[in-house]
Amino acid sequence: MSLLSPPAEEQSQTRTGSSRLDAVLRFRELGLVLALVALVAVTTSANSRFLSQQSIRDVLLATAITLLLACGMTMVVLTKGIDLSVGSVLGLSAFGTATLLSEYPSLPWPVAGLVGVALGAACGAVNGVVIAYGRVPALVATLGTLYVFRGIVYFWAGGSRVNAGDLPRDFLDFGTGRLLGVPYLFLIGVLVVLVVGQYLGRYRGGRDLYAIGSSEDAARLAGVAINRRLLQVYVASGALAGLGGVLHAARYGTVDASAGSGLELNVVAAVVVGGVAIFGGSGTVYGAALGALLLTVINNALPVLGIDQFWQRAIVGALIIAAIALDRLVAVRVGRSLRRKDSHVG
Amino acid sequence: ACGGTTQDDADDEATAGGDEPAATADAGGEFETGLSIAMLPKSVNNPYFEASSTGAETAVGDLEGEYEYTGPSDTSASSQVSYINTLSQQAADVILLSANDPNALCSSLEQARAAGTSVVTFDSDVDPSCRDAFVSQVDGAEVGRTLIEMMSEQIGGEGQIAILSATANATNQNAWIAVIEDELANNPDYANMELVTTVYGDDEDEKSFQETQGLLQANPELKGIISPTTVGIAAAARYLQGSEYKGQIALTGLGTPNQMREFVKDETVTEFALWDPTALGELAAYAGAAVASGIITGAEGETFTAGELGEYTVGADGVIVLGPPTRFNAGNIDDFDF
Amino acid sequence: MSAEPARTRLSLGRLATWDVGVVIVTVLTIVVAAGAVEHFGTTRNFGFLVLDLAPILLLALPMTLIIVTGEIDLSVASMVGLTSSLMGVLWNNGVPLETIMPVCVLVGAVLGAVNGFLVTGLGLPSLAVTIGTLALYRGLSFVLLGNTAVADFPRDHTAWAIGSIGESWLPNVVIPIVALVAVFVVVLHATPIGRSVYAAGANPTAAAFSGIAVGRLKFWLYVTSGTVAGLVGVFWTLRFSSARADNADGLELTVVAAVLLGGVSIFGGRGTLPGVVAGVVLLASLQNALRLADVSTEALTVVTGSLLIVSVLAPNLTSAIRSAAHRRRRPRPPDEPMHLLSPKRERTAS
Amino acid sequence: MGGASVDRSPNGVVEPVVALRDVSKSFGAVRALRGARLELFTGEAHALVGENGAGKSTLIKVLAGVHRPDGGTVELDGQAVEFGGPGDARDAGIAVIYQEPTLFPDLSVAENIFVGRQPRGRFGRIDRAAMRAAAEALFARLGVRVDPDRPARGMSIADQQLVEIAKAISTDARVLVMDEPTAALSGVEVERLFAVARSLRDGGAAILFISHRFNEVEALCQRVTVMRDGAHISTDPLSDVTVDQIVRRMVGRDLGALFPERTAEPGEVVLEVDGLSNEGVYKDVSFDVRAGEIVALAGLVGAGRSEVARAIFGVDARTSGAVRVAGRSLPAGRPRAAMAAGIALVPEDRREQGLLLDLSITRNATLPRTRSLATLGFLTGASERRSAREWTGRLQTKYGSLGDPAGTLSGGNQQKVVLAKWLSTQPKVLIVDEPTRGIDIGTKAEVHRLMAQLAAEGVAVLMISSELPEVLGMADRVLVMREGELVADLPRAEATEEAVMFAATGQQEAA
Ligand SMILES: Nc1ncnc2c1ncn2[C@@H]1O[C@H](COP(=O)(O)OP(=O)(O)OP(=O)(O)O)[C@@H](O)[C@H]1O
Ligand SMILES: Nc1ncnc2c1ncn2[C@@H]1O[C@H](COP(=O)(O)OP(=O)(O)OP(=O)(O)O)[C@@H](O)[C@H]1O
Ligand SMILES: [Mg+2]
Ligand SMILES: [Mg+2]
Repeated sequence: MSLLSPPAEEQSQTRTGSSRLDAVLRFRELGLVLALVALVAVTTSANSRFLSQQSIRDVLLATAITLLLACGMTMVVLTKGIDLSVGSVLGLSAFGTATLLSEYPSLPWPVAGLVGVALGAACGAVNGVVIAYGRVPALVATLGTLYVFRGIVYFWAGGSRVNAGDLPRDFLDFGTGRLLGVPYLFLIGVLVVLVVGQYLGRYRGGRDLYAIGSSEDAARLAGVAINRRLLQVYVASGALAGLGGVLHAARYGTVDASAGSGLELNVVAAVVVGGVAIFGGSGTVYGAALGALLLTVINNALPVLGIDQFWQRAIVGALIIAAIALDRLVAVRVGRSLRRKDSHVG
Repeated sequence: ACGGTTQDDADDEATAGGDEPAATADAGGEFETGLSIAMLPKSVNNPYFEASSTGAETAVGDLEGEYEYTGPSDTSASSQVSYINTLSQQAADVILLSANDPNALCSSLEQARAAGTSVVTFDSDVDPSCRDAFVSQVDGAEVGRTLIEMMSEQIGGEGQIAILSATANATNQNAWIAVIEDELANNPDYANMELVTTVYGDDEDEKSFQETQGLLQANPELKGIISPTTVGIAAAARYLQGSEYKGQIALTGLGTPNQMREFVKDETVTEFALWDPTALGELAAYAGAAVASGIITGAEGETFTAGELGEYTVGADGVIVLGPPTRFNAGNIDDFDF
Repeated sequence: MSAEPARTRLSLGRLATWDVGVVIVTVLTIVVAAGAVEHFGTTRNFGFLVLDLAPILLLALPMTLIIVTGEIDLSVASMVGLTSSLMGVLWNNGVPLETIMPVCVLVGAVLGAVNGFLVTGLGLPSLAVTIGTLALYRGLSFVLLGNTAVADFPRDHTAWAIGSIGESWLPNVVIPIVALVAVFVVVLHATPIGRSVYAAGANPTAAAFSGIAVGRLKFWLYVTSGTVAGLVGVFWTLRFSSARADNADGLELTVVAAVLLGGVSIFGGRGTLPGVVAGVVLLASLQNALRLADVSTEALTVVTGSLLIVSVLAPNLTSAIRSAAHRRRRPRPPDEPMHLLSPKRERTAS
Repeated sequence: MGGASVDRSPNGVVEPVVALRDVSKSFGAVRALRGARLELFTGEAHALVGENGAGKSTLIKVLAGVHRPDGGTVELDGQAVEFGGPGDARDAGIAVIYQEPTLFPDLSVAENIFVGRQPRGRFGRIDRAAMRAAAEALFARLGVRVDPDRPARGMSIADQQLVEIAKAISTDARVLVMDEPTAALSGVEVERLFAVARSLRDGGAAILFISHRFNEVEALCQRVTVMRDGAHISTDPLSDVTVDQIVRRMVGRDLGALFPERTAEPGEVVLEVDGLSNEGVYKDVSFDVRAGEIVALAGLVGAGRSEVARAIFGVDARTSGAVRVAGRSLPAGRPRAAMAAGIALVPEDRREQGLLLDLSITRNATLPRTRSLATLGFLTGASERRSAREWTGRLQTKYGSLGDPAGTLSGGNQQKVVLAKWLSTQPKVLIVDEPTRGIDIGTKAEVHRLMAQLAAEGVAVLMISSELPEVLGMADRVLVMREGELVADLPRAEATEEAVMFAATGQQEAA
């Protein structure tokens, strides 16, 4: 029944698809970088102070915390999940850390920081168990814990707040301090991005997340330990939100029960703008980081450009839509070109 | 007295009088005991209202009433409506309310009053027709004048200034800002000062922080910031403290001593002002009890005694003013704890 | 394995469980609360309750259909805000209310159509799109009205919004609510359109292969969602007699929570409207009762969140436990005589 | 009598590598397996046959650790084992190609093959170059060319199946299980697959092969196990049994002819396809189908047949050309218009395109007809259930209850539900794309009879099939497509195996 001659040796030529795909993916992040550069250029030409040291530092500081949460969110979204509780977790951890430090001023702040991270990880573990073992859809579970964790902070805080004056000096200094002009917080954010990026790109555990998000059934059949991975992912997201909370406390000094409210949608927005597919399986943490940076820069640039404050939200919204529309456009293009060359017997 | 946070409106006044349940002031009358008095703040997780609540609780204790502190966790008018309905359902005698919106609460307040609940607003008013009395922390004009005066002192009466406010709709904020604008336009002492912009931090720490940052970037010539909100001034101070602008930019406004102590000590902030929120709550509770006991009806000229705070007189539109704001600086800040 | 009656009964039971469960829990909650919480069982309180749940229930109707098709609309609250702002601006400009109200509903429909176009025309994921329009519409509503509030709406209109039918305690809004609920229930559960909605959610490709214009269907659902949001915007404005840019801020999550509590699957293809109505009523009456019982706001928040999780977790757990128990109780398979041709036999033989 | 397998054991070991003993498994009230048995020896290729829903896939899922059996044991090298999940089975050397491709659409082909087993370099980092090279080597071994870097999304079913095969052979498993791996493949790929399977078998692996195609079973296997209703019926060396015997054991009765006699005279032209083109996929396809005629559309996988069918039905766009039903032109891209004109399309991928797996059988079977089943525009459910019962009954579909999700049916019964769904619309033009893929022989004969009956009733039937015997057995006329072009229109008399192959490949048969 042999109908065709055996394939010619054309192995050498099979790489074309990869380079095109890579080019496109690189283009995705390049697009973000270009948008960033353009925005900064325009803003700077309108007001040269935008590129002053102080101003850059402000942007970096403002990005740092979103960066952490975006890393966690990227991992979660890659598995086709979502973590809407990050804002509440951040609030819980920020308040917990600040309270701890204000009540035990002699405690070294890194210890309190670890407690904050652990608190976040514990919240993440709750999400993870409910999602992985309780089979509750992530959106439902984390929407629930968004309320629960926030309720707990309210409960704990009552109407009280921790003021900067109650916190140890060195902790606050850490919040604004910098190394070679770069804020510590931003360095932490970048470090986390790099570590998570490596993990997602080059380690089996990270690739498993893509596999789960791409097709959970297939992942199960391929022997991926889905439940364990999901648990890990939500713990990681929680821990990063916890770390975010610690940094939040250090940076703002004043912490009340509403810290981080409504942050979740910003983080999701950053991740989406960064090209992470909301339905799992594709995207990189670098893109998400650029998305976070872009959104922060916009937030900082609009007032500088003298654009009415009321327009800011509208512009951010439009930008989110533009970003996903762009992704879609690229995906359609790639899809079309892949389809053309989809012939398997040489 | 001046209208404080609400615009004078003769018509409203007239209808208000007409709508009210038949009540006549009994100036010398005794406070009733056993009144159930509830305080409904803008939101419950705010230390400022916590302090007010402490004061109100003391007063209610003195009056041998029942006290409750309840409210939403977000600062929206619609959530407050649910709480007003609940309180009127529970047949509370007095609601002490700090309103998130001057109008949105009116219909439910009217229903509550129709059911026999007395409504006294404090801190942030509603339309005068929907409440019995308003306990203003200070005379609105007085606050505005104090703020601009402090700023002028700190920047030497010359240069650009900006305002960092709370939410865009906050009644009291907008009234004070109007006074500041008016002073700048008409008072020759401030002829060399210019208000460049007003931004809104929504009474959120982060937002206020970022808005401060934006202000300084957008306005390189800026000399000072007035933030007539406790959240805003603390966030702005915190930003200035960690930035190169520390000591370059004057910051004043309304803040609590506990929150600001650190910034005054390290000279980020020279002087700011506030009234005593505890006393405000206490006065509100007495005013509420006075209304419920028929001692006052909210008509101009009526008087009542608010425990140790002394005697107060109801002004036009049912406004009762606590007193002038206190200024806090390195010299006196350690004398206060709230 | 032909049709066994036992199996039929079982599957019917399985289908009915969720809705009936939510309804029962809701009724129980109301009965218990009426007995245990002072002031809860009064007609006046029920009036308040209905007013409180009206916007959530109305928004939940189209949201249910959208979620059943496997999409989501997070921009509903922002559409409410934007139509509310628009109402204020138009009123400020002297447009009569009789014109304003239909215009606002129409604009709501247009806003929904924009969502619909982005989702179906461009094929973008609805979660991301509507997070975008959530920000966009809210931003535009601030652009329209800024920090001002418009409050001088005519009294007869605002009074209608909170008023009651005749002498009864039933608020006027009950009429449009009942009408809309009835329409949505019939459409979803007893018409070809409803069947298409489920099909589109269960498998859009197969639905398209069955002649269902999935894109068009979803588009119109978004338009419906916008239209209802426009209606709610008008109602909200009149009820609070206050047009403000931040009206209904954050309501979208409450609506989604209520829909999910009602047993609608976030993945589409599953859920019923009676369940959703019960879910909304449950959430609202529980909050109302707890507030009356002087339970703090914090507890309300925690209860809402836990309820949401438990509502999905509980059925999962019970079925897991049931199957575990089943496995433990399973009878040992009878020892069948070894088949003549079995290779096992060969092994022993050799 | 089973001594044959002992002889074939290369090292004289008589213990089976894998044995499933008295395995039972229920899904709710459905008893998928009741005392099923199976033994695999090294160096043998073993066929597992049975009707749709006999429990074959379920049995291998137990073997693969996907399902935990309710009773019975799985033995590896004589030791009872309990797999916690598919990973355990894989680690034990069992590789499975599942009936339905299970790829990760977003991952590259290479990663799809190596998920969880990616070659690692320093610091445990994944060595992408090594992974790509290994994937290329695998495809070279299969003699196909697939770009290891492309994502799996958008691959044709055949390509997906090839990746599955590459995945399975990449583990160098001791046991290779293939659940209908050839259903989507054309002859040449099947040949290559068998070549690889034989070499694995000769290298000492045990092969379990599930198929409904007996010629393939005969080409590859030494022994055959027959299952019926979840139970073991028989195991024999293939040389000892005839196809007829096997079929009788499978269905529990004698089977009539696979292809029915047909004498219908074609009537008027019902379906006209005129110059249909879609950039880059197919071009200028023109043909017509008469009432009462069965026209087969043959060609190699990827020739563009399904695309043409989809464009006729209107689910896919077309760049130019016209489709007419009974002289009336159909608008492009409007399936509902096509349905109104009397076209029905039974799509090739039943899980993706044919069924709503989570919804009930009733909903699936009545979906295209909700409007006509409604009274005054309202549906109460009763009419839908009646219709569903009638049509699934006509097709002898096996199910627990009509309310069960369609996804719980066996592959063949799922296909019957799709057929029921479309036949219930009583179409004038019936387009069937691979109508008997994955269907057991008994049902296949039924489907064929049904198609013949429909044609006799005056329905114009367009049948796309990759199975040559089916094409030749059923069609009045055979159209052949090659690389997107219609290259031959052979009347029944001229349609021989050679002629169709020649047209499909554009060259004379090589060997
Ligand atoms: N996950 C499941 N849930 C419920 N029932 C199931 C499930 N999987 C299989 N079944 C049922 O078990 C029986 C055996 O199915 P199985 O898929 O093993 O058949 P099969 O022999 O592979 O058939 P085919 O040749 O059609 O693939 C069928 O009645 C099927 O409906
Ligand atoms: N879902 C799809 N995504 C991407 N490409 C596809 C898809 N379906 C088909 N193709 C490609 O379109 C072309 C025509 O495919 P089509 O399915 O029509 O072929 P066919 O002759 O019907 O083969 P088959 O027997 O596989 O159905 C081929 O190049 C095929 O690879
Ligand atoms: Mg099978
Ligand atoms: Mg095909």
